[in-house]
Amino acid sequence: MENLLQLWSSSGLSQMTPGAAAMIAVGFGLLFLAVRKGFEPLLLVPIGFGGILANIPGAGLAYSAVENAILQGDAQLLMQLSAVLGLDPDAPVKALMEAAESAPAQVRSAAAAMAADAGFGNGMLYSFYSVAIATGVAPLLIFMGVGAMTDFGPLLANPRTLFLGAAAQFGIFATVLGAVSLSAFGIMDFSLADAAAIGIIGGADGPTAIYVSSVLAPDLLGPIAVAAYSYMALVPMIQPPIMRALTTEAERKIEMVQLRHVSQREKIVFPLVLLVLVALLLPDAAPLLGMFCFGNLMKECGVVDRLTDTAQNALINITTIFLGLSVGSKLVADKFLDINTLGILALGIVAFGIGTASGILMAKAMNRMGGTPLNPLIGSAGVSAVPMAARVSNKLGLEANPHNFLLMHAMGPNVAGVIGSAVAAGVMISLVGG
Amino acid sequence: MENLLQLWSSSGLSQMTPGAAAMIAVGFGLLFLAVRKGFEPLLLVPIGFGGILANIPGAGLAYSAVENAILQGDAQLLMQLSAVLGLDPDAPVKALMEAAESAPAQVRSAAAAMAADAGFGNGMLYSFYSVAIATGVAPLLIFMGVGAMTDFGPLLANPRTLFLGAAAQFGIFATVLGAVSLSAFGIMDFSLADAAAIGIIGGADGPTAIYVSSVLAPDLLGPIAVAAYSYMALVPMIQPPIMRALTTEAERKIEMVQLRHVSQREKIVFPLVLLVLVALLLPDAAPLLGMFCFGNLMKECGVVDRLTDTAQNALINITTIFLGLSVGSKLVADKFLDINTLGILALGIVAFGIGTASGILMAKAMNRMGGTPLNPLIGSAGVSAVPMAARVSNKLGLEANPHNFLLMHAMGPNVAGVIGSAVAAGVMISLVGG
Amino acid sequence: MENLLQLWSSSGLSQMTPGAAAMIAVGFGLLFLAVRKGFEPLLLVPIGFGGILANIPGAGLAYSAVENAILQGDAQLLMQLSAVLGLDPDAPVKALMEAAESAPAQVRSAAAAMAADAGFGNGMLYSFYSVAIATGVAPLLIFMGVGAMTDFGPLLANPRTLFLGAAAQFGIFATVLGAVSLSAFGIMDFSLADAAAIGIIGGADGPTAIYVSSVLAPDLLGPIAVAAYSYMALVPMIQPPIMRALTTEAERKIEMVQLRHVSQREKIVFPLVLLVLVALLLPDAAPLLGMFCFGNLMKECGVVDRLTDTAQNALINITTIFLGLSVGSKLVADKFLDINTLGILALGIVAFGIGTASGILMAKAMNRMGGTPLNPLIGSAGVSAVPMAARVSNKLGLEANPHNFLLMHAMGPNVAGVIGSAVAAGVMISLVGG
Amino acid sequence: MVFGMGTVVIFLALLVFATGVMSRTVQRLLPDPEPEPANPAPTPIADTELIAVISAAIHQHRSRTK
Amino acid sequence: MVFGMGTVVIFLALLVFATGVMSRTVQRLLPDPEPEPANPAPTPIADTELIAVISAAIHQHRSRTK
Amino acid sequence: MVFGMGTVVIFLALLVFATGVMSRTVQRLLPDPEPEPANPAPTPIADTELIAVISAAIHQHRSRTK
Ligand code: NA
Ligand code: NA
Ligand code: NA
Repeated sequence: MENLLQLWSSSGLSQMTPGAAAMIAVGFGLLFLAVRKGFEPLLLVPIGFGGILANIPGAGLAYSAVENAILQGDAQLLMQLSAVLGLDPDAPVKALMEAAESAPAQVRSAAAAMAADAGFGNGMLYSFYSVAIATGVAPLLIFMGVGAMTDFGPLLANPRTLFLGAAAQFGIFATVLGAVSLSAFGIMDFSLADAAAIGIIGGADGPTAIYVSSVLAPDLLGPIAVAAYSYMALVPMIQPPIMRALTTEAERKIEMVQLRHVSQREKIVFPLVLLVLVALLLPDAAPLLGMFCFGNLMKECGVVDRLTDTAQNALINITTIFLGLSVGSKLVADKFLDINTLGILALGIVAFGIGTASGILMAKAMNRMGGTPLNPLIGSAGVSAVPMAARVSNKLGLEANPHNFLLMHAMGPNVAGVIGSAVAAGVMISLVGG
Repeated sequence: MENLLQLWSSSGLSQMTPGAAAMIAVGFGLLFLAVRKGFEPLLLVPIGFGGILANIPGAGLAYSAVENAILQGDAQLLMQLSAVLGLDPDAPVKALMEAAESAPAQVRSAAAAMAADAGFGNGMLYSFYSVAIATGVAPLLIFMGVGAMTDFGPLLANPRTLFLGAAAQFGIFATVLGAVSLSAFGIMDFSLADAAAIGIIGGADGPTAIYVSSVLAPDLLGPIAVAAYSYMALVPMIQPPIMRALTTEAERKIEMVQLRHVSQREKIVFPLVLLVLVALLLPDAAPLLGMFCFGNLMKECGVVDRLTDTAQNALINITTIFLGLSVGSKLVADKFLDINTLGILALGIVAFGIGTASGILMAKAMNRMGGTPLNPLIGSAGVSAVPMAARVSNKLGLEANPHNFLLMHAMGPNVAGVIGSAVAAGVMISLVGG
Repeated sequence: MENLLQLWSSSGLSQMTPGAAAMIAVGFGLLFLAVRKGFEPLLLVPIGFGGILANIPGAGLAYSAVENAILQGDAQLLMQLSAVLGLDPDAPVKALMEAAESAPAQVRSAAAAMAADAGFGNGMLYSFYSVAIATGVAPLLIFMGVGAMTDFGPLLANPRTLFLGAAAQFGIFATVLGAVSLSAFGIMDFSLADAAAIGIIGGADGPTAIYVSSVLAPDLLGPIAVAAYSYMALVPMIQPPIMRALTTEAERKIEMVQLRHVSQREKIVFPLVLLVLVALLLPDAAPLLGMFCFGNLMKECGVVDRLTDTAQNALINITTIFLGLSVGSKLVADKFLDINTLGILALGIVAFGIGTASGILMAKAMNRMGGTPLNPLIGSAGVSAVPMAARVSNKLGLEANPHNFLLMHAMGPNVAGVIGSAVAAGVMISLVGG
Repeated sequence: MVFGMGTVVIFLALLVFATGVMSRTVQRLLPDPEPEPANPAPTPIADTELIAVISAAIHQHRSRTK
Repeated sequence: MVFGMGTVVIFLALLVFATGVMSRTVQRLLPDPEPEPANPAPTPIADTELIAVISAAIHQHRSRTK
Repeated sequence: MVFGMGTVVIFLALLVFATGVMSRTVQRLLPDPEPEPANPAPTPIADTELIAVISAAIHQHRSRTK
C-alpha cells in the first residue's frame, strides 16, 4: 500500500500543474508546426520535444541537482540548503531556486555538494544545456558548420550587397530601443542586456540569437530561440507584404546583370580578410565569426575535405540535436510562462519587419546614388534566414518579371546578413556585457 | 642502475597480481566470444578490450586521480590523504579506496585537489566512465539511436502484443525477489538497490541494464553489463528448450493472420502517445523512454532525415565505443572477482528463463481468453533482445510449419519488450532509488 | 561618446601588441604552408587558424577565466585575486598569470570562482584545450583512428623490420641529451621533462608528441606540435640527402623478395600480442598503444565494421578539428615567442636527421649480420611519418633501380616506427614523469 | 515487487488502450494522403545516359578506392 | 544604439573596401591556374572496363543494401 | 637515456620474437579457412540485371548529388 502511494505520489499526474500542462501543449504545438508545416524542423523538432521533456512533472530533467533537491528534498535538507545559500530557514522555494542560480560560485558549489550527498543529480536536459549552451560551444560549432556550407561567391561578385546585409540589422537596434522603451514605460521589465538579446531575434539567425542570449540573458533563452526559429520559418509569410508595399512594380522588374566569375583563390582569401577585420576591430565577435570563417576556409581551401565533410554533417547534426534539446530545457513553465515572453514574441516580429524594410530601403537608396541598378527585392534577403529569404526575393522577382532570376543575386545580401548579425552580436556583447 | 630499477618497478610484470591476470584472461575470453562466436560484438569487443586495459598493473587506467594517488603515492601523501578523508594515519589502502568513493562530495573534491597537486590524474577509462556512464548520457544516446532504428509498425498492427512484452518482464521482478532472498538467507550480500539492478538483466536490454545499474548499483555495473550482453547473445541457445517445453506441436503450428497496413501518421503519433503516458504516470522512466521516443519520432516524422541518419550512425557508434570501454573500466579485479559476480551471472540467466517462460504462458493465456489466436512462440520475443529473440521465434515456427513466418509478428512483442523493460526500470528507480 | 571610447578601447587595434601581430603572422604562415604547399593540412589548417584566433587582442580566447580576469579586470578585482593567489596586492600581471597556472588546485578553484562571479569565462580555445588535450583524450582518439587505418600486414610478413623502427627512435634519445646539454651550458633553459618532450619530435608522430608534451611540458606544447607536424611534412626534403649520403649506389639497388601472404588471423592476434607486451613491460605506454591496438583490432576482427568506420571517419575528424584548434591555443605570443622555441625547432630537425640516419645504419648493420638482404633505403622509414617516409624510400629506390618497388617493404618499418615512438613515449613518461 | 510487476502491466494495458484509440482516430481523421506511385518502372535508358551513369560509377568507384 | 548600428555599417563598409582590394589583388597577382580540362568527355569504354565498372556497381549496391 | 634507448630496443626485440612465435602458431593451429573464391570472374550479366544495376547506380548517383 505504501508502495502504491509512493508510486502515485511520484507519478506525473499527481504533480501536474497548469503551467506544466500548458508548456507540454506548447511543445506539441512546436512539433506540429515543425512536422506538418515544415517550420525549421531541424531545430523545432528537438526544441519542441525537449520542451515536453522539460515539463514532465517530477522528472526534473531541466533542473540542476540543487534545484531538484529544493523541489523534491525533505524539510531537513531544505533547511540545510537554506543555510548554505544564506537564506532564512523558512525561505520559500522560489527564493531558494533563485539563490541556487544567482549565489556566488563557491556557495553554489557547496550547495551542489550537499545535493549530491543527498542523492540528487543534474537532470538530463540541464546537463545538455551546461555542456552545449552555457559554454557557448554548440552555437559556435553550428556556425562552423554553416561556414563550411556557405558559398561567398555571389557576395564576392558584388560586394556592395554587404550594405544590404548591414542595413537589415537596423531591425536589431530598433528593437533594442523598443524593448528599453517598453521597460521605461513600465510595460515590460527588461534590463539593457535583456533588450540586447531580444533585439538579436531581428538578425534572423538562430545560432547567433542563442549565443548572444546565453551570454547576456540566459533566462530569456527559451522564448528568444523559439521566436528566432519560428519567425525564420515564417519569412515567406512575413516578408512579401512588406516587400510589395515598399517597392513599385517597375522596381520589382529590374533585371540584374549576371554575376562575374569568382576565382577559387578569392574565395580562399575572403574568410581570412574577414577574420583580420574582426580581429582588429571587434574582438567580441571573434568566437562567432572566427568559427564561421574557419568552417568556410576549410571548405574553400580544398585540402581538408574530410574535415569539411564532418563539419557539414556528423558534427553539425550531433550539435543540432543537443542544441535543440538544450533550448527545450529553457521551456520550463516557470521561466517561459511570463508576460515577458509575449513581449519577446511581439518585439521579435517587429524586428523582422523593420529589418526587412531597412534592407529594401537601403537597396533603393543605393540605386539613387548610382552604379549598376539593384533590384530592391534582394534587400529583404539581408536579414539572413539563409536561404529562405533569398528564395522569397526570387519568387517575388519572378512574379513581376518571368525572366528575372534573383536567387543568386539575393544570396549576396543573404550571407552578408549572417555576417552583419554576427557583427551586431559582437557590438552588443561589447557594449552591454563588457 | 637506478633507472633500470625504476623501469622494472614501474613495469607490469613486477606489479602483476593473480586477480589482474585472471581479469585479463576474462577480457580475452570476452574478445574470443565476440570475435569468433559473434556474441554481441559491437559491445563485447569494446567491453573486453576495456577490461584488459583496466587491469594493466601500474597503469591505473580505471582509477580516479585520488585512487591512483592512494595506490602509487608515497607514505607522506598517504598520510595527508588519510587526514583529508577522515581516517587514521595508518589506515589500510582498502579503507582509503573505499573512503575515496563514499566520502561526502566536498571531502572528495579536497582529496582530488590534493592528488592533482601531487601530480596524479584520472585514468583514461575512469574519465570515459565519468562522462559516458556516471552522467547517464551514453545509455540514453544509445536508446535514442535504437529508437531511430525501431519500426513500431508490427506493434501498432497488433497492439495486444504489448501484453507479451509486459509479461516477459516478470523475469525482472522474480529475479529481484530471488536476489533479496539470497541475501536474506545470507548466501549473497545484495542490498535492495543491488537486487533491483540485477533483476533488470532479465529485461534483455543492454543500455537499460547499464542505465539502471549506474543509478542504483554502480559497483555491480561491470558484471551486470557483461551478463546482460552475454545472455542477449545466448538467446538462440537459452530460449528454444524453454519454448519447446511450454508449447505443444499444435500451438507451434498456429499460423497468424497477416498484419494490417499501418499508416505513416500512426507511426508519427505513437511515440508521442507513449511519451504522454510516461509523463503522466512514470516520470522516472522519462529519460530512457523520452530519448527512445525522440529517436523514433525523428525517424518517422520524415522531416529531419539528416539528424536521424546521425543518430543511427555516427552518434550511436561513437557512444557505443565509449560505453563499451567505460563498462570495461568496471572489470577491475577487486570489483569483479567477487562471489557476488557469480550470483549475478546465475540470477541473470534465471531472469532470462523466467521472462521467456512468462511471455509464452501469457500468449497461451490470451489465446484462452479468445480473440484472433496468437502463436505462443512469439511470446518469448517479449524479453526484447531485438531482433535476436524475434528470429528465434521465427526459426522455431518454421521448424513446426514451413509456411509459418513469425518474424514480423514476433517484432511486435520484441519492441514491446524494450518498452516494458524501460517501464520496469522506471518503476525500480522510483521504488528503490527515490 | 563614451560608447565610442568603450568600443575603441575594446577593439583589437587599440590592444594590439607586436607579439600578437607576429604570432598572427605565424598563423598565416602555417595556413600558407598547409594550403599552398600541402604541409600536413589536416592538422596545420586548424593549428594555424587556432593560432590566429588565440592572438586576437582583447578576445582572450586562449585564456582561462582567471587569466581573462587578470588581463581585463579592474584594480579592485586584481587586488582580490592577488590575495586569493597569495601574492602582494601590487603583484605584477606576469606574476599573477604564473600563479594562476601553478597555484595549488584548491587555490586555483577559489580564483576561478572569483573570476566567474566577476563575469569572466573561459575562452573558447582554452575550453577546447581543457577537454581535448589536458585530459589526453584527443591524441588517444587519434591513435585509435590511426590504429583502425593501419595495416600490419607488411610488418608481420617481415617482423625484423621492427628493429629499423627501433633504431630510428635513437633520434629521440640523442635529442634529449642535446637539450639537456644545451641547458647545462646555459644556452637554453630546459628541464629534463622539457627535454624529454622535445625529443619526441624525433619520433615523427604528431599525436604522440602532443600526448607526451601535454603530460611532461604543457608550456612547450605549441612549438613542439608545430615542429612535429612541420617536419613530418618536410620529410621528402629532409630525408633524401641523408639517405643518399649514407648508402652506396649498389645498396640502393638491392631488390627485396616479395612479402609472404599474411593471414587474417595473424592480423587479428597481432594487436593483442602487442597489448600483452605493453601490459607486462611498459604500463606508461598503455594509453597510447592500448588505443592504437584497440583501433587495429576493431579493423581486423571484421565483426564491428560500423565502429571501425566511425573510428576512421567521423570520430577522428571531429577529434582532429578540436585537437588542431586546441594546439593553436598554445600559440599565444607570450608562450611561443621565446628563445626556447628556436631551440625546439633546431633540436627537432636534428632529431629527425639522427632518426633517419640511425634507421639506415641499422639496416646496413643487419645486412652484415646476414639473413635476406634489406635495402637500407627502407631504414629511414622507421621514423614513422606514415606514409610519407615509406614513399620517400620507394622513390629513391626507383631512382636507383626502376624495377625496385620498396613501398610495401618500407611500410613495415614505417608502422614499426609508430610503435617505437609510442614505446619511447612510455619510457620517457615512466623515467621523467613518474 | 508485486506492485512493480502490476505497474508494468497496468502501464502497458493503458498503452494498448491508448494506442487503439490513437490508431482509430488517426485512421478516421488523418488518413495518409494517396501514396505517390513510388518509383516508376525503370524505362529504357538512352545511350548517352548510360555513358553518364557509367562514368559516374567509375568516378565514384575511384574516389572510394583511392 | 546609434553607435551600435554605426559600428555595424562601418565594419561592413570596411569589409566592402577590403574585399574589393583583395579581389583585385588576387586577380592580378594570383590568378587561378588554367582550369584543368575538367572531366574529359567520356570516351567509349572497352568491354572489359565496362564489366569491371558494372561489377563494382553491383558490389557497391549489395554492400549498401545488405 | 641509454637505458631509455635500450628499453625501446629490448621491447621491440621481444615484439619481434613474440610476433614470430605468434605467426608460426597461428599458421599451424589456426590456418585461415579456405579462402572463398573471392569475387568470381564476372560472368556475362543478363540484360535485366544490367538494367537493375544501372538504375541502382542512377539512383545512388542522384541521391548523392541532390
Ligand atoms: Na542577420
Ligand atoms: Na525487455
Ligand atoms: Na616514430
